[in-house]
Amino acid sequence: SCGHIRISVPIVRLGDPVMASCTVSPNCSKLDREPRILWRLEDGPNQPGDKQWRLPDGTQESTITLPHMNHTKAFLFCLVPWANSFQVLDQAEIRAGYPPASPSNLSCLMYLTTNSLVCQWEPGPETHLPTNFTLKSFRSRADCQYQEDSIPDCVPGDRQNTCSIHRKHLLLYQNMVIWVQAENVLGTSESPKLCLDPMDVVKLEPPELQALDINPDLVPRQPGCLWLSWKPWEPGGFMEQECELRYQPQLRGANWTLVSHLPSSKDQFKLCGLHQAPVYTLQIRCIRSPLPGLWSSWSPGLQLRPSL
Amino acid sequence: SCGHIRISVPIVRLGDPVMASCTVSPNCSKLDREPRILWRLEDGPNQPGDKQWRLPDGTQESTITLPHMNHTKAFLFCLVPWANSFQVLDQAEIRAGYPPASPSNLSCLMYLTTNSLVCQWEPGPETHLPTNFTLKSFRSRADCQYQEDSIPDCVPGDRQNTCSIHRKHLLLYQNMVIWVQAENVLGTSESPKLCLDPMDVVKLEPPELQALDINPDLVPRQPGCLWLSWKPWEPGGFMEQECELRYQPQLRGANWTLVSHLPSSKDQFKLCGLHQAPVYTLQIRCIRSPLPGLWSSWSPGLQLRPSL
Amino acid sequence: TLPLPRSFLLKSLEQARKIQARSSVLLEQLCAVYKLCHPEELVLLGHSLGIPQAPLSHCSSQALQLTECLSQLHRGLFLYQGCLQALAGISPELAPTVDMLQLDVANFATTIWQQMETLGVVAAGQPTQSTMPAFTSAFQRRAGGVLATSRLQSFLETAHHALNHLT
Repeated sequence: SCGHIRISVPIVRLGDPVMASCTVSPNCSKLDREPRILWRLEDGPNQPGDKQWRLPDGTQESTITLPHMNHTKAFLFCLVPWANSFQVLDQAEIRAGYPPASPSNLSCLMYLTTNSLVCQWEPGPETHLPTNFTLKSFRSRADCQYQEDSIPDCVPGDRQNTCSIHRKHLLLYQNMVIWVQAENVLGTSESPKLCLDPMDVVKLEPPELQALDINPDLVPRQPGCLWLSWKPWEPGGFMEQECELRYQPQLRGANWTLVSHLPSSKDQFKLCGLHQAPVYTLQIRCIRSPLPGLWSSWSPGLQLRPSL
Repeated sequence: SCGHIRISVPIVRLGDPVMASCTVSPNCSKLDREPRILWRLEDGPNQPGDKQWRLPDGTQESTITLPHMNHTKAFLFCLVPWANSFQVLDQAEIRAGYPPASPSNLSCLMYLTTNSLVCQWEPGPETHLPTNFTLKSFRSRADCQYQEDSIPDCVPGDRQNTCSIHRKHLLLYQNMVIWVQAENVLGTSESPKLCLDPMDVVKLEPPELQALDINPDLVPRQPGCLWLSWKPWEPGGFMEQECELRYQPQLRGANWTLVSHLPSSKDQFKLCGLHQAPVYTLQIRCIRSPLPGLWSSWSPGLQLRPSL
Repeated sequence: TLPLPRSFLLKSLEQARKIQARSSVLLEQLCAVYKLCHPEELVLLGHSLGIPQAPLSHCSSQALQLTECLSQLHRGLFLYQGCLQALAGISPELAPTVDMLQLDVANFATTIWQQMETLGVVAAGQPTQSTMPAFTSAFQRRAGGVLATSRLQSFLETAHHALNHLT
């Protein structure tokens, strides 16, 4: 073909210079013998290069330096005048952006229902370049100092900042090291490393709080009392847990009252000392205990009226 | 292993008899020399077989006939008494159902947006057996008498009675033959064959009906008139179409009035003769014409008030 | 007796409960899908298939010998993991439960093994898989699954008891 563009570096940091050369072969039939080579960036003006000269074999070469590449993506054209117009001989794509910053806020949760460890992170500022994130991890021992078995890289879906490690790669009840690597043409970065046992970051769901209908014949009615029962969330039933209950009268500005250190399963729980408020809202949440764990969310509010 | 069940036919028509035999090898260590062989269907009672006898090599064999197999799926157990319990030696699964009836109501639509021919059918009565439906087709000529190129079978998703033939298998503007085959262990059946050109069954969408604001300075106001415009549905724009408009005053018991043989594109359309109803509802639909086609659905109702 | 860290005991108890919970699910599924609801009717078959009954004699509260108990616990878990591995391909409906159960048993075995290493009571390397039961029919695989899982249940019941005793 008649013309050919060569670019020093097709992908640069935003604002860096870009050097390009365009060569026009002598045997490019329809052209003048020594055509004046012109350049155009995107839909900018046609402009001459910095220098143009003739190579021994008759080839014409022009070079140009774009001092600051401010487009994240732009096409550079090499043209020559022809008849009363300009003819494009070649086109090259230039991209500009930033190397990836270190991903931050890496956190992971173990889901007992899907049996997978799901981690998420913040990717950091836009790089304007195709950037691959990979969740890396390996099995370790107590203090995460040594790598035991490796775990296959977890590659997130397109433009997703979360990845799910399948159960078969996890060694539960042992520590593992997890981090995120970000990589593009301009560089690589890594997040800080986490050292965790998947079972210490189980996403625990709260129990289901239920009101108990107490048979007045069996149990003497006590004003200002409520009877409750709850059972642990079934998939987490094997984990020893501790729970706390909070209740609040539906009155403007009322505060929550907290009852801590409750068992995760209770067939009958009597809550007294409630004054004759119209209705009380009650919620319960649990945490794995004494082994380490994360608090579950509060259960949906249960509206109950204390016995009169 | 000690015991082995053989079934005459593991899959039968519902209600048909099933014959089975169970053989207990002599060298089944912990058993009495000539154990009494028992049978159990699902969680039914343990019952002796019809006959039991000793083979020359010492093997004990028992046979049983289940006169009418009324379960669509059942497990048959072969047991022997042992210590003071019964021991299961083998288990066989028996299934019962019906051969497939001919699939019916096969119909196809060509979707210009997905470029695929989607056919659907009614599978016929439940067979109670794994039954595979396959959409078969081949390219043909005008009268669909001869098979030209074959087209790969279209296998629907699990328990789905619809299948989508990809554009690359379709020869548009030529006839093809399409039918559904249903097959299970007890038999095979076929739907009646369709002979169609995909382009004759395009799923056409109606135009978008719009009210025109007429500049009273340019066009003298005429009481009881409305100005409309419409353009054909973009993906079907290449097809010559004919449209019809219907309008109805929003009065109880009012009838639709139909305006037929309208073009598929109209910049300005004046509709007059409308009396002073509060509001009129207008809809338009189109059909490929003069080439064969299917009516589009009616466009969403446009509510307009005739000029006063 | 050797000091066993409380976190090891608590984790082991939790792992035992986790496996017991999942074993119950598998037994319920085997009963629902294949009508194999009575392990006691499969004892004879178990003999011929070589389904193991792993001993935990050193873990009984009367005659608790910690080092032997831990190695019996590890060997038993290793044996039952082998049995569960032989169940591979039992059926698409049950495969997920069997896979998860097998992973849980393997992870519990690792927890025990690593604690034995930490205590320096490990004689040779990890035990190699003994001969796994070979199932030659779909029925044997299902029946073997019922028997192995129910024996794993009682094995864990004894283990849970012993570990509770140590906490």
